[in-house]
Amino acid sequence: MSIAASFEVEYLQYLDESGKLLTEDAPAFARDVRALVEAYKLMCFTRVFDGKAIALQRTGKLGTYASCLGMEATYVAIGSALAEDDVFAPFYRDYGAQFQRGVKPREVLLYWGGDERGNDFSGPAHDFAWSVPIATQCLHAAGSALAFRIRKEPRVALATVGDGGTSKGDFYAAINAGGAFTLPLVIVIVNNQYAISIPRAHQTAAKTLAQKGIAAGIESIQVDGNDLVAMRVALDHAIKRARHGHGASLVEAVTYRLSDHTTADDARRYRSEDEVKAAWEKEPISRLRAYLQGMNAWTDDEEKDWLAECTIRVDEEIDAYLATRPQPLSAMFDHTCADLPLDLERQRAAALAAAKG
Amino acid sequence: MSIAASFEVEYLQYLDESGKLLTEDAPAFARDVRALVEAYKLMCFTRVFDGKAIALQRTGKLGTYASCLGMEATYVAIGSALAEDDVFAPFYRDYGAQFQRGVKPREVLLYWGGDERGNDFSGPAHDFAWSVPIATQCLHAAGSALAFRIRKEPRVALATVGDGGTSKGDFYAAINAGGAFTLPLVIVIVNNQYAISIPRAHQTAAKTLAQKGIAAGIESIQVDGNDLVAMRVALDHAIKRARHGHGASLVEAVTYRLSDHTTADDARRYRSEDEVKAAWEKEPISRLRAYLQGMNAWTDDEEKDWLAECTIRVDEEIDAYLATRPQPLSAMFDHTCADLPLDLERQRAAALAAAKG
Amino acid sequence: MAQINLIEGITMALAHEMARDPSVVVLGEDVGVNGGVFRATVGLQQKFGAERVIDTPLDEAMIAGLAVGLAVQGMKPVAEAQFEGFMYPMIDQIASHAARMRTRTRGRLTCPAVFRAPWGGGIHAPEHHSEAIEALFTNIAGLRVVIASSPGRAYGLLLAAIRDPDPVIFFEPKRIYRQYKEEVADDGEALPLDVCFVLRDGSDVTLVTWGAQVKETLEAADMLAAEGIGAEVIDVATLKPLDFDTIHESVKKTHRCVIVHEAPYTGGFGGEIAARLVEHALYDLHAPVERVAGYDVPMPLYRLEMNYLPSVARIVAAAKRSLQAS
Amino acid sequence: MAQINLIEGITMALAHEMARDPSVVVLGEDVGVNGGVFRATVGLQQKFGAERVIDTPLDEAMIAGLAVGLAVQGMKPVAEAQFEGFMYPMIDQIASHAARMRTRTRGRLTCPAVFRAPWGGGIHAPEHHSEAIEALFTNIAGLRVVIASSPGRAYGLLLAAIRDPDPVIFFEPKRIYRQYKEEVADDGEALPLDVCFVLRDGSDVTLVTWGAQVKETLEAADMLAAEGIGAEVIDVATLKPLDFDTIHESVKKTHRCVIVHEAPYTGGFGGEIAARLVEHALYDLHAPVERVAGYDVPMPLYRLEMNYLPSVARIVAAAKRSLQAS
Ligand SMILES: Cc1ncc(C[n+]2csc(CCOP(=O)(O)OP(=O)(O)O)c2C)c(N)n1
Ligand SMILES: Cc1ncc(C[n+]2csc(CCOP(=O)(O)OP(=O)(O)O)c2C)c(N)n1
Ligand SMILES: [Mg+2]
Ligand SMILES: [Mg+2]
Repeated sequence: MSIAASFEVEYLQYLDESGKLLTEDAPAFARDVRALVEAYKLMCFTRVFDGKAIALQRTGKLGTYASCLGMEATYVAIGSALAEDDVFAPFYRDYGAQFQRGVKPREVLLYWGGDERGNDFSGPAHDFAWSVPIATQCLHAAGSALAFRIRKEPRVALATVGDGGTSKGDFYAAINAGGAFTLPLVIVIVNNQYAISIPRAHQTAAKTLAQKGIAAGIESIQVDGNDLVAMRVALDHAIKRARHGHGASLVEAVTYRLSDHTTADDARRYRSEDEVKAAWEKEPISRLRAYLQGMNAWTDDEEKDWLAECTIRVDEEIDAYLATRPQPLSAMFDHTCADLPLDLERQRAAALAAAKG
Repeated sequence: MSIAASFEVEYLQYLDESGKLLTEDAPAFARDVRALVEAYKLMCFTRVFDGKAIALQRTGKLGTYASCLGMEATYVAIGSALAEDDVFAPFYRDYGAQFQRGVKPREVLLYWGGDERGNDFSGPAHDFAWSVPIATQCLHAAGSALAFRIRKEPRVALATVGDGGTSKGDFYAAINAGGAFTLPLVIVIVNNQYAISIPRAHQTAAKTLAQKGIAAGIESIQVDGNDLVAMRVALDHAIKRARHGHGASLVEAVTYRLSDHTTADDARRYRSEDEVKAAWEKEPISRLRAYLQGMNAWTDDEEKDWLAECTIRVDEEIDAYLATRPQPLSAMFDHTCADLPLDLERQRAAALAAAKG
Repeated sequence: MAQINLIEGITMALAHEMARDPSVVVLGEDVGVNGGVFRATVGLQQKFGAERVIDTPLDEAMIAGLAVGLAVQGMKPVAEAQFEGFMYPMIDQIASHAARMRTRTRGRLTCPAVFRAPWGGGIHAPEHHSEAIEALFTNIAGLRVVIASSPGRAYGLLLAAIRDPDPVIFFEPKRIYRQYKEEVADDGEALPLDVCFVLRDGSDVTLVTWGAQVKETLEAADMLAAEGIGAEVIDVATLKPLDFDTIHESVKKTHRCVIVHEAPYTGGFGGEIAARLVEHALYDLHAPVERVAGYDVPMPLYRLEMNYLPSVARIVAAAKRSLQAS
Repeated sequence: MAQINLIEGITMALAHEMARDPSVVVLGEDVGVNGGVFRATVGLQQKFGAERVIDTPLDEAMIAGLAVGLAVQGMKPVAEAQFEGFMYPMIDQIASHAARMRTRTRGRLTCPAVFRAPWGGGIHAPEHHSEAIEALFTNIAGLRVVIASSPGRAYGLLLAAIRDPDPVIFFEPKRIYRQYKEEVADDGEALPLDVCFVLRDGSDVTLVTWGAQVKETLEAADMLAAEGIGAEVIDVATLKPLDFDTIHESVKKTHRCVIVHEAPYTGGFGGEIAARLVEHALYDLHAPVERVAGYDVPMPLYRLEMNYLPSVARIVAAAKRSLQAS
């Protein structure tokens, strides 16, 4: 009996729950006040947006909506760590990252409002649209990374996937391809502890989700996903490695879904109020606020002003969303393929005629 | 930074390439001469069968055939470690295991000879048939194990899968289910270094295939698959754990495919003669023979007699195969479902009429 | 006798069969503690325990493969895909194994599994939650493909599907899950899996449909009746094996046929029915067969979905075209 | 001009397009060093390097998903499934993403990928190596579904498929990979992806087919000709979008139609063509349409496969039935 291989999965956290630095030798980023304030503001903005989107759904002005409550640090870290040229392949609650990349809130609303034009968004034109079939987007990121490798472009592809998504073959295939092809790929597991009603512990017997990267032979780390500093440090490292040809990595962001799964869900059916209350103690925004305030980098007045401004901005976006003119019926046909075949031309004409009555 | 989890993958080997024990404190099984001779004889039988099956294919009397040359120890260990009541879900070159379980060589030939009756074999009636879609059988074993758990039966399901098969989502899903449901499941990776032309190193960046079990949180071990003793010890342990409710495990058997992938393949296109020559040095049969002879448990005369007997027995099986009467055309219809629906009755009648001309 | 809606028919059938037959197990994502995202399995885990109502990790290929393993080893798994749009990863296990286990082994092994999924559009759901993909299964030999369209048929057909000794694909039109209630006795009476149901008699035109379109088709028949046109309405229910004889009998009488389905037109199962007509009923037809179907475009997001789905108006217009022909 | 067989037409098209367009890449299992299990990609890796002719790990869902990612980011991937029977795990990525990338994003992102696979039975292959599963793709909106049946059409259609700005499913009838050689110029001339090819003129009956059955159908036409019956033979080639007009023109002339395919009868794409006839050509038909197809059973292992596949005799008999009708 000998040892064929051994592995360690590291856990990264810099800020404790009360916003104090856990270590003396914090990374430079922990002192980058400007960047931190920027990130903090976007986290707040995301939360304001999220609350208003849920309210819109409740009043019948939006379809089913997937909240990102509690996951703001993870997503804003992703958005701020990526370069514009990089490719982002989100799943469906990645608004923080997407806002940073230029996607407009009104576009998010359009998508959940049942209008494809939300996917024709203002973010980088090469970014992927929202992906509903769980984990499939991981392979799109891997394929994008393969394209960059082939074309020798110094670009990185990053996909997010949920804790539930790590059970799917596509996730595994993507990290395995990332390792096998040494791809400029980063997969971030947004471990918010639930896949609808299924708790993290039921998805897998793996102690950490990060250790799944061992199966693919790629660098893997577990991070406090509610700690913006730790998330950025981990992502910066992973993205840099990827960009410099050192291959793929896996980042598990440990966070918590404070909301229902979507507006169609009622989380009280499957988890206790105590658990949710405990999770609120660890949420990312108050933690970062405390840290910034500890550094005198953020005041209560700034907080008040910024939240007010967020409300105004989000309301503007909502107004723009609500004022968007509906797509014509023909839109259903016109983007099926580059040139409509005869069959579709005929169907299009019939549909238009039928709509006229 | 702290350590969230750490892992070791052990490597198990008892017999070196020349058939010497590598350790003083060998397991009891290494002294079980009767069992070892039994296993040795079956390994030889399997090899004789294999050679003759290839010859049959070359003379047009058999369809494409997948050889097991070089993997005899792995398969015979599996066959001898399982109880009859356990369920075996093979892929397509697991003859050694299957012979042990009662499958007749003529049935193997029937299957590769294009006749479904080969799958209606004499092995345990609950064993799965050969599975061609790579890795899909892993889930059948997991589902079987789930059935045993539900019914509280002390049975184990074991599936084999190739090194190539470990890249497939079904493999990953099966080990993950094994961990998540604490199933009486053993998955054996028959790592013969190639998936057709793709070498092991191209399948994955993982250093060992055994470490893929870490992703599922299950016990995993790498074993010299050409060492019958090590294979049996590892399997006995895994099967016992499974049977006693301690859950799933993964066993990587490191071996080598000394043959072409199948009779439709020409391995010289993608690997060197030197490599194959080196692999012959590690092959399992001469190693075990040397070990047995070192213990005075097997003589040259016994060797000669047994090989002669194998030839006779395999020839009988081949004769039986060649003498098997063809299935009637109606067989194509009759097993589609329990009761033929009207549509199929009509098609069956038409087909029979058409065949009459 | 209870007044129940379609999804309650599903729940009632599952509960009935689980009580009757200990080998029946339910598995899928969120089917246990949560009772299913549509509440189809609500209460089952409390009643039958977590060993028989199994919340699985998130992987449909896994769910299907586990179901095959369970079924081959003597269980009767009812595997749920949360939406039909997530069944694609199940197809490999279904086509490569479930559908051929019996014939592959000449009857030694069998696969009595049910693969059920909510089906179709019209509920303002997000992307991928509204597909109608029955035609991906009807060309796979060895499967039954069934789709319910009323509370009573949901109950009776699902019972039959679970009892069937071979694999069954079972679709549930989610748009009409809660459309209306009707009296359904929990009497364990299964419905046959090889007949079409004639829902309404008529002698002028035959309207053939399945799933959620039964609603629009019956409404169209009402409108036609108001104009003195007698439309016979057939719910195919079991697409495969197809009970063509019932359809043929009707067309012998009406000489006209309109086929309605929400899956895309080209390659949809409507083509199969129309084909059978031109093979076996050519001389009975007094007018071209009409198909009212989804268009050959991916199901649009919900703002446009009602423009995609066959409407009452389109069905009525097709029926009238059919009556005007020749 | 080279004398080449069908699979050499595939190789020639791949080599041509890779030389012309640096964004074209080939990926799949054993496509590189080994040159493909059927030798379709032989020599390509030597010519274009391992970065463009990519041996992948063994997972078809992965291959399809990588192809989507590549295509969306500006490459033109030609992804191979080693056999059509291993395409099932690709369907999710194809249906959920490739087919709808353009419409989902209103044209912002596109997916110009080709998914190619050897197709069909008749080569004495093991289980799962002989399926004909085109009908699983023809009801998925947003796809083109193409199948070659001669060396020249293999070359021209594959060129067109690679150049098409949207995803194309490309099947290759492996049974006739090496059936015969013909002169094909490596001139980079693509064939259109929206027409049927009339392979033989005739005025008595129209025989419609695709893929490997073109062989038997042409042989059947020969036999019919010997009896004085003029059979027009149409190779559909592109199943979707369907060039029904060419078929219709022929039936206007012959008034009779036999459709031949090896996929199972029920739910096969033959149904779509028959359906179009009864919708649009009812009054042109003087006889019931006939379908000569595989049976509704899983493709048998090879001892029985020739009993499963449509034979010349079955085609001739169907044509004669058609001529005797009315
Ligand atoms: C393939 C597939 N199966 C099922 C679903 C339905 N579904 C939507 S979200 C979800 C849970 C996802 O959980 P997780 O991956 O943890 O992400 P989270 O929503 O928690 O962020 C499920 C099952 C889906 N979208 N795709
Ligand atoms: C899903 C699937 N894809 C492709 C194939 C074709 N194929 C047959 S064997 C094989 C390689 C398998 O390699 P491995 O898993 O290492 O098993 P081995 O044959 O080496 O024992 C491939 C690609 C298949 N049978 N199934
Ligand atoms: Mg989650
Ligand atoms: Mg191998």
